[in-house]
Amino acid sequence: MIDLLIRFFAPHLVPLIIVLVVVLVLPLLAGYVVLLERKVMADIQARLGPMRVGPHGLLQPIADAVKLLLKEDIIPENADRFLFWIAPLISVTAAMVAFAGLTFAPGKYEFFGHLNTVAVADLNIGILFIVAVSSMGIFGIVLGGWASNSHYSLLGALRSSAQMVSYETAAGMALISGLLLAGSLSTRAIVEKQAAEGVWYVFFAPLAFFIYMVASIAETNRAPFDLPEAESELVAGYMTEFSGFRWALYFLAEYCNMIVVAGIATTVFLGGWLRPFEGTREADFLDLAPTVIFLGFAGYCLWRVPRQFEKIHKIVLSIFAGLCFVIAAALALPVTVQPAWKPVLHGVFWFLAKVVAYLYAFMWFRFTFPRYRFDQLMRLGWQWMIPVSIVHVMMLGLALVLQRPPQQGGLGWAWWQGMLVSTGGTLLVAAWLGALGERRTQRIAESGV
Amino acid sequence: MSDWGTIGSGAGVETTVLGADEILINMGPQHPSTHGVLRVKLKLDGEKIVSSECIIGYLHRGVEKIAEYRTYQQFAPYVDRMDYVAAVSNGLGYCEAVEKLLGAEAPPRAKVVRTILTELQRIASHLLWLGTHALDIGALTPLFYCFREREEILKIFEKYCGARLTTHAFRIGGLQYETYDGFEQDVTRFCKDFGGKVDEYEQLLTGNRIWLERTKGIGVLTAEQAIAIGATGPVLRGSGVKWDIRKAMPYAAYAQFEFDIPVGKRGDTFDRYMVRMEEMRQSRRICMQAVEQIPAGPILGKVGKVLKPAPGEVYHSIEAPKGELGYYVVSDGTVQPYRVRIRPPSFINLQAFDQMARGHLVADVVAIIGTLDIVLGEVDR
Amino acid sequence: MVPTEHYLALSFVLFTIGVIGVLTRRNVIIILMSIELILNAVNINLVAFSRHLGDVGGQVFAIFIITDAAAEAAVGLGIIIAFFRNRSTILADEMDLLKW
Amino acid sequence: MTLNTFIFYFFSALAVISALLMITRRNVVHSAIFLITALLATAGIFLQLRAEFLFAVQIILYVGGIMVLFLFVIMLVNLDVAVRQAAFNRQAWLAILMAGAMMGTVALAVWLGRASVHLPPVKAGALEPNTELVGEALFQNFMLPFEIASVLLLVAMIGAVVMSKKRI
Repeated sequence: MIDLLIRFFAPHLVPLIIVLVVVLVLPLLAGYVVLLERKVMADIQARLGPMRVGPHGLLQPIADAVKLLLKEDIIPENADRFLFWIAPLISVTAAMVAFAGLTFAPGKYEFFGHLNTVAVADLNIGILFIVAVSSMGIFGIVLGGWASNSHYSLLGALRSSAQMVSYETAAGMALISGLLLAGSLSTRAIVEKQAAEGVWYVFFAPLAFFIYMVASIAETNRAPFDLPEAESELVAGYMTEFSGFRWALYFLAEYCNMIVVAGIATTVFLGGWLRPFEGTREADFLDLAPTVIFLGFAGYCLWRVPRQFEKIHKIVLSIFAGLCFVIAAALALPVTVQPAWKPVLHGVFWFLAKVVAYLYAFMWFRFTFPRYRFDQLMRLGWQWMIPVSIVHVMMLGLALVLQRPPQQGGLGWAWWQGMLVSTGGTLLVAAWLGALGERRTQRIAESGV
Repeated sequence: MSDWGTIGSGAGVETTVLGADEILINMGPQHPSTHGVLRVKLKLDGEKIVSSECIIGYLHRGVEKIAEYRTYQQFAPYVDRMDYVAAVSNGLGYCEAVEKLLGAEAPPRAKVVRTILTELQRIASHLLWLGTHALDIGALTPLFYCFREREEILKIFEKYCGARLTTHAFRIGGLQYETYDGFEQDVTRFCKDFGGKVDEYEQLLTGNRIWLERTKGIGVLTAEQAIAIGATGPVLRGSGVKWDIRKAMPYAAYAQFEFDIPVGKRGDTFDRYMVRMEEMRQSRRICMQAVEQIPAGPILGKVGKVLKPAPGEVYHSIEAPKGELGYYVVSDGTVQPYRVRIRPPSFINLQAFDQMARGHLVADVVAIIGTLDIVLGEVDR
Repeated sequence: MVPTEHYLALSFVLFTIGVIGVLTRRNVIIILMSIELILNAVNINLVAFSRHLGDVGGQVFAIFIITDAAAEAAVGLGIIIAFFRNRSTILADEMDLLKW
Repeated sequence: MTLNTFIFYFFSALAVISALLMITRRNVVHSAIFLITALLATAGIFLQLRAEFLFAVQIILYVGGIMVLFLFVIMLVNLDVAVRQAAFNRQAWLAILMAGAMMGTVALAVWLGRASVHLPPVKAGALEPNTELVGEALFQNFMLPFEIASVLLLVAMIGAVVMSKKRI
């Protein structure tokens, strides 16, 4: 019986393990992204941020998780129980399943007689799958707002889903520009193409990256576009009636969505697991960068240990320092001994580094920009973002044709000349659209609203 | 001149039956962004505001009635509780009004110190306005920067008169306490780096496209409307009327210092924002000049313990951070005033709310309440 | 390899459920949803035969059916909203006036 | 009984059950949810049939687009009264009978004529690089229908917008 089971599951064992890793690490990662966000917010606002739970607030995510588990879980009176229970689940599953398409490190590895990549599944419709599944997240929000049986949550839910639907188009178009360059949908192939090209696609199509960043901020309901829960009378939008663990699920879904969106941007534009200047040999000292960074962390933690007040903080901080040392050693090992493991460890490190950098930009926008009004937000989405991203796809097509070698009907231009043409053309159209919008608001202001 | 009659009447919600799909929603009195207990009844057509009505009175404490049963000195602390954000200027207005009634005069040293403290209070009030106004519109960071500077000012107040918010810093006839040694150094140190700080706030907000879109063209109040309603202070100056009591009828020691009056053009939220930011810089300028010219001499005029002004009345107004704060004091010869009528600038500026909010969306109500810079303690008294 | 007949049986069952849904329900939105179900059943058929014959035409045509379903749903819902605004009812058997 | 066939029977059972639940629920939102599960089940079956591109299009377009539209309209047309009213119209039983009869004749016809149909044997793995093949077909030999479909969508958009505007 057992060997039947093993034979039955053999080809799928490694993906199952990676799924386990992703599903367990994700809430932890999301928790620490929340801590990072609160610390960065505090730093920008000239204050300290959470310092009480654990040294420098390092145990804050665990404290939050426990609190949310123990909090009372109120279900509003005559709310729709079935929907109330399933809405957060839809949101979280959509966010987590979207991780299946992302590839974290290069190469295939042979386990249990089957070749597996360092990803949950090596889909050849990678990006399309991720976009499709994360568009399911809208149902979690719409049904959550509907089930909590309050007029304002419904209004908040309708608004945030309308926002997500309209910015998904702009994000999709921006991704198409990236995929035009790569010529394939599978995340592994895209990054391998960038490795072959030697240049990340963010330099090929910087405008597409910019549009995608703005659209992804709007799609995850964050920063200047986090209008639904910030409206004065919508209080917390669709999340108002949820409390305790249900609310934690929505919160987890939002942060997983952020990490997924950052993952897509890293894969398509920032060269996934590629180390900066992957090709050039002179830049090999960058291989040491991961170990140096983690050694820096560990050193800083050790330096802070004597300054902690409570004994427990000293212990926790030294554990963290030990952890950083272990990771630093793990990352240093391949550089010296060069086993087959090097690409995986370094690949995952660079992938996560870029994801964290992308999330840092998210947080930075959140604390420096005021909020858009809902109609401005929709007008920006429909009258500026979507047309500009479509024009960019066309311009990029033109640039790619120009870059073709002369015998295939192109002019044999270099990639940066193509980039200039596509970016310049799109900026022209964007400026023209902006001026049109400006004149329109002028006319409205004069004529009196 | 547009028809004056209609301007005032728009305030109430028409009693006509609600239109087919108009809905009436209630904002407040407990509301995160109504700066206190203000209730706004909004009649909406979908998202657009058809008309609005501000219901006030939740914080009414009957200050003016209490005044009739208190002596002139005893009533001074009540005045701080009205506009609790700018307590020092309330006190200045009341003390100067009673001094005018008595015919007494504060000594020059007291006048200059009063000017410095009032200007510092103006900066503190504008900082609190900027922090909460930006927070309502969504910018999280300015609040913490503003409160960091405001903390410095409150420390100076605490060192001088022991209290941070309701200071009761002045007495009728002059000052109660001599300035603590190191007062000049503290004020100069604050003024020195405050200029850079205001530029820091502007860097965060003024050039920001989203801030411009949320404030330009929102809550427009033309000059005629502002004058018709009797709006004063930054709300009036934002609409382009150059009227400031400190220049028009100088009191305390304002005549000795030069400073200019910022004026807006279109009278929208952005212009009032620029006017208040510029006012902070001008106040800093006044403080810098005043700190050097503090004359020596007594701090309390010859007013005597028991104040029994001759029967008569006086109206004296000063330029509080929110606008013209006036005191109409009537005395019947006894130790207690017969009547103390207070002209609250926030209450009168709030009348402009309905006109400003019409036609805008619900999200703009928050910005409009912010730009009027109302404090409910002063509105309800 | 699942034989193609099973897919036909499945789409046949779904098609029947869709038709019953259209005929029996009073709420127009449910009727529209049942039509979506019928179109979906047809899609299964198309894709099953496309795999069977190894010709990608079936899948392409399925995409055209999906776009058509989207267009039909958009217009159908537009009609429902317009109707609901005037008569404030969305029950099929209450729509019995040719001209109001 | 490989994993492949198990997936097929699981998804088809899911599709049939949720379709049945969809037409019998009183609450419109619940039936919308069950339609979504039915559509997802069919998407699973497309995946089992190696039609990945169609799987993604089905989820993005059908479930992510059309069903969101349905939920929006259901919430705008927020009729609590509908839940208490009778869900089935008067001629419900007659309709089921007629539908059953019609379906019976079709099934009979297929059953009787099954011998005459000569389906060529199934060519295994003929459509491997699915997305590329669909893309080529869509833009090469199905060029005209593709353009007509886009015109159709444009017309539908304009129609929907005009119809749901308050004041035209």
